[in-house]
Amino acid sequence: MERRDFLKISAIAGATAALEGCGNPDHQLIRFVPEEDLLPGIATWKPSICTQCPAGCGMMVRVMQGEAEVIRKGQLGLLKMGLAKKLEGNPAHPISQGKLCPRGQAGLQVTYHPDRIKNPLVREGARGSGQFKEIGWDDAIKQLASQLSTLHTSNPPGGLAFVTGPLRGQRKTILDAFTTSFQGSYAVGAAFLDDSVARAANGASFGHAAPGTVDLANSNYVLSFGADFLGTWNSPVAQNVGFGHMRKGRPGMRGKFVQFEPRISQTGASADEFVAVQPGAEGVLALAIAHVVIAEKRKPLASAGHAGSLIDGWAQGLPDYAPEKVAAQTGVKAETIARIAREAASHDPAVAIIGDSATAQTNGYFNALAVNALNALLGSVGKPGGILFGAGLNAQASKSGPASLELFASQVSSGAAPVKVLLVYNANPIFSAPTAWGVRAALDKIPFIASFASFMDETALLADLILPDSSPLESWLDDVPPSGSAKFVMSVAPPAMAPLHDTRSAPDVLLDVAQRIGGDLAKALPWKTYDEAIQAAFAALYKEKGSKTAKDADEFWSRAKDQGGWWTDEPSATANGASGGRPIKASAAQFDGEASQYPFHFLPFASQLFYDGSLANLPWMQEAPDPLSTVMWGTWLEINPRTAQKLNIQRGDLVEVSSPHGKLQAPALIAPGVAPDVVAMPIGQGHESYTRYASGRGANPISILAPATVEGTGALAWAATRVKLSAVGRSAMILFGGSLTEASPELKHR
Amino acid sequence: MATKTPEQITEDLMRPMWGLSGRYVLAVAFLAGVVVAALCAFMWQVYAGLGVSGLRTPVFWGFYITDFVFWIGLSHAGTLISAILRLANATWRRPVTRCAEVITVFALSIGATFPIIHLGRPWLAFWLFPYPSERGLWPNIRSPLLWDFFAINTYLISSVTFLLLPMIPDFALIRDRANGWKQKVYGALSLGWTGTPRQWHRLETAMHIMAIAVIPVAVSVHSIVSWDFAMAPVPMWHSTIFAPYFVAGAIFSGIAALILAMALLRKFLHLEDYLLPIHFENLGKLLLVMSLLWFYFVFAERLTAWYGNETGEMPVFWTTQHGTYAGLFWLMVFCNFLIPVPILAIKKFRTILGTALASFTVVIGMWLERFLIIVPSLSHKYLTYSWGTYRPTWVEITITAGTFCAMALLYMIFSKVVPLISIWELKAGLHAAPHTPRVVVEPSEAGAD
Amino acid sequence: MCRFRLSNYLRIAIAVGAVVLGLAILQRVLPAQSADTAAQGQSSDQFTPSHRTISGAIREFFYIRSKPVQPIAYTHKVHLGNGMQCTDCHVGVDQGPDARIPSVNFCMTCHQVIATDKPEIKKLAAYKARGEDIPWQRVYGFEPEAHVKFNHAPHIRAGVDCSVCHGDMRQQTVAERKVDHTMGFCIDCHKQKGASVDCVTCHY
Amino acid sequence: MATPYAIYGLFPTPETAERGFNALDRAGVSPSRIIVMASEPFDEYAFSKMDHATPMPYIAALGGIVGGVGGFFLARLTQEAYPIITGGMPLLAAWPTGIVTYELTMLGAVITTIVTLLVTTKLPNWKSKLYDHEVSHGKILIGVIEPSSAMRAEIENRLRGAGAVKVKITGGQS
Amino acid sequence: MAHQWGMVIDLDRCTGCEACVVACHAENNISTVGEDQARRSRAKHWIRVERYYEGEFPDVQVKFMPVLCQQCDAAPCEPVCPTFASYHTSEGLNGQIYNRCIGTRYCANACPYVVRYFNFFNPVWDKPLNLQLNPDVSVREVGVMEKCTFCVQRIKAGEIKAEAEKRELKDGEIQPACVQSCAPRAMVFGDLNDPESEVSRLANSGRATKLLAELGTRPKVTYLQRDAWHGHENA
Repeated sequence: MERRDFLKISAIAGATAALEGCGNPDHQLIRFVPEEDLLPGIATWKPSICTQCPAGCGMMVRVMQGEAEVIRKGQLGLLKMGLAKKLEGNPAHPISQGKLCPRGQAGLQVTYHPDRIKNPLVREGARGSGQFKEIGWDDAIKQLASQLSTLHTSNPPGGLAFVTGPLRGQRKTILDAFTTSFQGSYAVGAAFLDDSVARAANGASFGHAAPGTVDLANSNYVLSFGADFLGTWNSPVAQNVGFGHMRKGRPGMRGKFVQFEPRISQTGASADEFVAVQPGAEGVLALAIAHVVIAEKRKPLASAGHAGSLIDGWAQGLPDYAPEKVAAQTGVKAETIARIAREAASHDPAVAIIGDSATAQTNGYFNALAVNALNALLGSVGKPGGILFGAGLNAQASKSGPASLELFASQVSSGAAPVKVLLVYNANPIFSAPTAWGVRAALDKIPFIASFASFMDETALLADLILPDSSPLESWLDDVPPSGSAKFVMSVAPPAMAPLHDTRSAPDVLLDVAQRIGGDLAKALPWKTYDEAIQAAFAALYKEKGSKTAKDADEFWSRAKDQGGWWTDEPSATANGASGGRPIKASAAQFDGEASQYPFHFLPFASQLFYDGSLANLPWMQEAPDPLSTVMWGTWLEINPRTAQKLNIQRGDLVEVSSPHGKLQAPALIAPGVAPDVVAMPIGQGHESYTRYASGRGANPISILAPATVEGTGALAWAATRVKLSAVGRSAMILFGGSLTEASPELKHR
Repeated sequence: MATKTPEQITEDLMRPMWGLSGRYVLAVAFLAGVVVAALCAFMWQVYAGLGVSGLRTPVFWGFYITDFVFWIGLSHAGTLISAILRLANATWRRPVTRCAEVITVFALSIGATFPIIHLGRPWLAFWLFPYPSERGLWPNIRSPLLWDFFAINTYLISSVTFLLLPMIPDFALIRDRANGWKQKVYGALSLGWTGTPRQWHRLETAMHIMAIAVIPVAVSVHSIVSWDFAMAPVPMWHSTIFAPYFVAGAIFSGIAALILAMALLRKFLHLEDYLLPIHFENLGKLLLVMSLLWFYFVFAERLTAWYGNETGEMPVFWTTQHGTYAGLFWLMVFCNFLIPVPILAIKKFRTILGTALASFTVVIGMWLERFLIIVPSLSHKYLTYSWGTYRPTWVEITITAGTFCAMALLYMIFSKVVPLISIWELKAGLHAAPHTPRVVVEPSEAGAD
Repeated sequence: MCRFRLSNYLRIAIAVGAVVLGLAILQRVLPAQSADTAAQGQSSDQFTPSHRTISGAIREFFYIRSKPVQPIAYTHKVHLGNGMQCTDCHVGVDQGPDARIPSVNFCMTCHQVIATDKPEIKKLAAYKARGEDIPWQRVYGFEPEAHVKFNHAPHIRAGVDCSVCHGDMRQQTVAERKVDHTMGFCIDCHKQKGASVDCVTCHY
Repeated sequence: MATPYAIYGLFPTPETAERGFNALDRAGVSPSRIIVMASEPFDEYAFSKMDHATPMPYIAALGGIVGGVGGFFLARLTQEAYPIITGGMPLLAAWPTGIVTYELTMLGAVITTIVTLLVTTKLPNWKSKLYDHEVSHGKILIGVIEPSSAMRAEIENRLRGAGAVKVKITGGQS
Repeated sequence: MAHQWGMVIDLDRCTGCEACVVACHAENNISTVGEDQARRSRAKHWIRVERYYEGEFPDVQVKFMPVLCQQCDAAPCEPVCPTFASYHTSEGLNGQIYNRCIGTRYCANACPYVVRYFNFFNPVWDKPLNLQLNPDVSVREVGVMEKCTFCVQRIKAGEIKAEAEKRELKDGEIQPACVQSCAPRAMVFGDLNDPESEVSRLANSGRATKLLAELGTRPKVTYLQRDAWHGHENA
């Protein structure tokens, strides 16, 4: 008899028992005394912060009483407790403005996920064997503490490494305290989609090493170079709200939106004009537009100021970037460039955005500077309808940025970095780094790895100790979002509900560890629990900024807790403050792989539903059809119809994609929106291990990427890989939410 | 040219009722097996959920409704045909009527189960029945399904009585020949029929009235079945031609089924002396007419659809012409028109074998027609985004097969209970009027099949 | 309104089939399960108004509901007799859909001192001591299959007395199902009071 | 001495039966007391023409009307007795009412027909005083119910004379 | 005067982000059916974002169109239901009364928008995912039809609240889950009987169209066509 049959039968047996038991306490689970006395059936709304992506949207959580099966003191029983039922945007919050994106909506399923790590685990079998043993929190923390304290004494001194996703607020403070207290320790950022290029470029052009906030709502003309700002880039919810307002929020005024990219993205789909551009030529295109604006004297050359001066030949009016000259290189007709330039220059305020693949080229830094210069020329920097840099955020931003994961990996492998203890916190470097970086090998060399993972992902599998983090809804949260609103925002949220499982919030654990280690680390982190740390931060904020309403720090704090944070009423934009830096020449994008041997640009893109893959474990995300491909529960490779015809590839055929650094297989999707010489693939699937919903599903495009970096920054140039295709000869059914790509005639007019 | 005496007739026609051949038992066992399998499949469906069938969004109706329409259509064999022949007083009808009416009753009872089989929650089917309840609820008279409920009930009751009334005298005959429990049972069934002139006279009058009543009922039933579809704004469904189209199709398949049944009976019950080539010949002609009529309807429907060129309808039209469902469509045309017409039109081929063959293809073709009316339309509704497909599962296939076997099974069992040719009508035919042809054995034709 | 419940007779007829069917399945069909339902796996017992047993289905079909057995012989008569109000314990009944059924803590606020020697109260104290809540059993409440979304508050605002639906609790010791909450019971009252009898008023 | 319930002869063919029937007729036996039984309707012979015309068709029509009216009211009940709220949508349209009415009309007609048939032919009647299995073996039964003792012999002779293969006397009770 | 609930979807604002789809799942206890069942096209999305490509690269255009139950005034799904499980509520919604549904699926066939979804199996939530279920919305069992309800539970809650506070409902006070989540504010919900409401205003604006209007179903969902950019002269 098969297992599932057995399951089914036993289920029925169990149910019969339950049925006999119904109405009779003797046959039921015991009930624990509820910790809180909620009114049944009545919802209460609690503020929280969305952590599904780094945008830092404020949320309201709908909490209602429910009966949960929980384990308390090793006994299974029922507990009446407040349960999060629904997430909505926090209407008062400057970034989300009462809205949420699909990823945010699905945040609930992180908390209630059946495959969450429910209590601390210590490795039993060989590393990666996935054999773990449950241990108590106290032992777990003791283990970590002892491992860390040996670092001080050990000889030669071994380092501590902290691999994390983007951290802000007090979490960053805690991280910094740890990394500074151990010499030779690393803080490594492992986020695949990071904004380091934008930060660097904005720092150089405008003196604000921050992503900046695009004021779409008041803009009249939006030029977007590859930025998927309505999908996954930067602060999508805020940008969607702004976009809606830009389109139809202002009576009689509808802004135009032009998207430049090699593959029509979800954002490109909403553009008034989609302009296909050669990968890597975005910067040149931007300067060509600038050339026209300058040449036709629509804007004074000088208005670009410092940002312009960074571009070689700006003073001469960019002679090398005449549309006719760059038409071939960019793949955009000269007259199109000229027309767009005129439109942009004559529809103030106009703004240019650059992101995603445009900054993920080897020349991404140049592209960013070029677009910055164009922005400056159009006079949209620090102006309504342009790009804004909030004050006070730089403090957060300018702190030492994390070392690149590639550098870290190579140094560890080579032994240059004697790291003894590795802490992994909301990051999955194995999945989010190209295989070519050899992260796995590096991790193998590290004697002790502790992970705060909530799910058994590829990296957690390698851990020696797992201290499961509580879900965001179960923990104290704080955030200082650097973008999404020009107001100064500092968010805070108490736990919306009690932990379902025997988990603890990672910062609490770290503080506990710090106390146990003592020394200057304990001095640097004088707080028992994380909420104390946050409160301290708000006390400081109160000192710095004061408040119109709150009369003292405590009231300030309690108000912040109730409304989900504190923010200024007015945008606190600041002017440019940049200087120095040498003019930079245009550099053509370099692509890894011989064009003759690898004929196609390989364009991975962030999935609207899985973001960088960290959300692939949520059933809602898996079953929601992808906006463009309508694919559910799987992955795909987008190929231009004509290309597919040439290669004789049908929709659904399994195709092998090989780069000089690896190969993967994915079913072909004949997509009208991708350039003939480009193949695109969504990031997110292809997890070896990531809960029952994501494991072994599809392929991970990151794995075959070339280890190319963006010149001038350490960031991964993830759009700089070339690949070749070959049909495997098998068909792998893709699961589509929608049937046809073409509308039936009677819908055409819409 | 030897005439059969009334005694011989009675003996011949009752012979099949006595004794069981091994072959018969084997056949019954097999059929019963399949029926039981179908029953289990249905139970499984009720237990696990309708999901075990192949139905899906947007094709919410598939095999089950196809079978429903098909069987209801088949049921037009009997009552309608025999009623018409009675009223027309076509004397050659006498050996045919009962076989036909039996088909009607069984096909109808089988068809009527499908609306219940295909329900998501079949145990609540009784909610269609208008009964007073404290809930203050009443079925929705505006729903075609409710019209079905009334129409099929009426049709079933009329058909059953239409079959039973003329059996009473034959029950009496059996009663007087049987003994033991059989005698008691048939005695009861015969209601103590004695055969006084009064009884004979009243019986014949009653049959006449029934014949008049049952024809419009039969017509209405299949019109209403067609309205199940025509009432919904689905491409190619929402059409006024549907009612006559369905009725014609129903009679078409009905005659085919009748011919098929007669051919089999003739073979296995050795009724060569009673079911004569002339019967097949005449019914064959009828079938020919219906085949042409059917084609006329299909042509009219397709032509108007194509000429109308409505954006909503064309995808459905084309998918049946040279799309996913084209194969089935042309197979249907082949089965319903291209094969039967030549066979039936050429006298030389209009033999028992020929007509039986044509009927066989027609039965298949008509099933396909029902399928092609339902599925292509549902899978190609207006919004191209939500177009779909349909593939049946073993559950639907088993249940469908089960109903065909159930038909055969019931027929076989029935042949052991009642003479499948009305004895008294046949005997009456011997002397009724001078122009009545004597029932004779024609050696030349005897082994024609 | 006709009170004649033909529905039940029809139900009996249908049920016979259901029983046979159910047993047959439990015997044979179950092991030979198709992938479709295997994919469904084991459904969660909370909130899923499905019947995972044949008997469960049949019980629901005939409105058979097992009588609740209360862990403690709580007597409404005495408490109400001592001048307590329904809302003292059943908090929230006038604010939202449900009435709270008090937790052991709530009971103990009084019974720390009151009648501590009584055996039932000892039971109560024992629960408290074990750190367990009292597993009160539902007396009323609709089957999930009924899809009734009942909300107490509007009814109380409309001045419907508790006893209309719950019987006179002053006369009851351990709560019993005194009133049969059939749909007829509900809509009769709704009609008298001129409240909406639109289906979606209660079913959604 | 006991008086028999009936005397009857069994005739092999309709022709002989015809003769027997006429013989009895000539003997002055009132037709109401003559009884005939056959295993098939001999419509063309005099002995089976002793049934007056029946109003069955009109009764059936009447039944149809009753059924129709019933159907109409059944359909209408929806509005009268069960005014379910449908947000201003009509509960009932004329045409569907017509369908239900029509179907029930036909049903009414059919059922009345059957009922009339059974009633007027006194069926079911499982223990009729007079019957002979020979009938269903093709014989035709012609007889006289409760013949006066005087005529008994005469009847017997006439039946034999007409060609009855057998003459029987049944149910003697005093 | 009773409310007539309606919705307006501005296709010029919609960015196809799918937030409405997930929000609907979260609010209305819509079960995920899993890959196997989804392959059999039994996934349930009370609202879906239809996507249509037009043209060839590089001149491609993509159009998004969220499609949910159009809550027609002349709904084909209503008259065909033999048990009144699908019927017109007094506030103009196409009600779906699950407990009255016997699963003929006739309504789903009649619906030209294919927005009705059938429970082919009992819904399953791998524990403890079931703890997220919204107690204000019933969970539909096997064999019944389900579809977008305009979040009737929110409408009821709003009405009960207003009644308790003895006041009229305010325009925009009630928001279905999809509307509330929609970041570009492409969706607007409100009372069509109130001429002042935003939804009435937009529903009568120039770009208003109805989906498959030619079928005469009189939907209460209005689509505002995607607009073109008109720059000013000197461009």
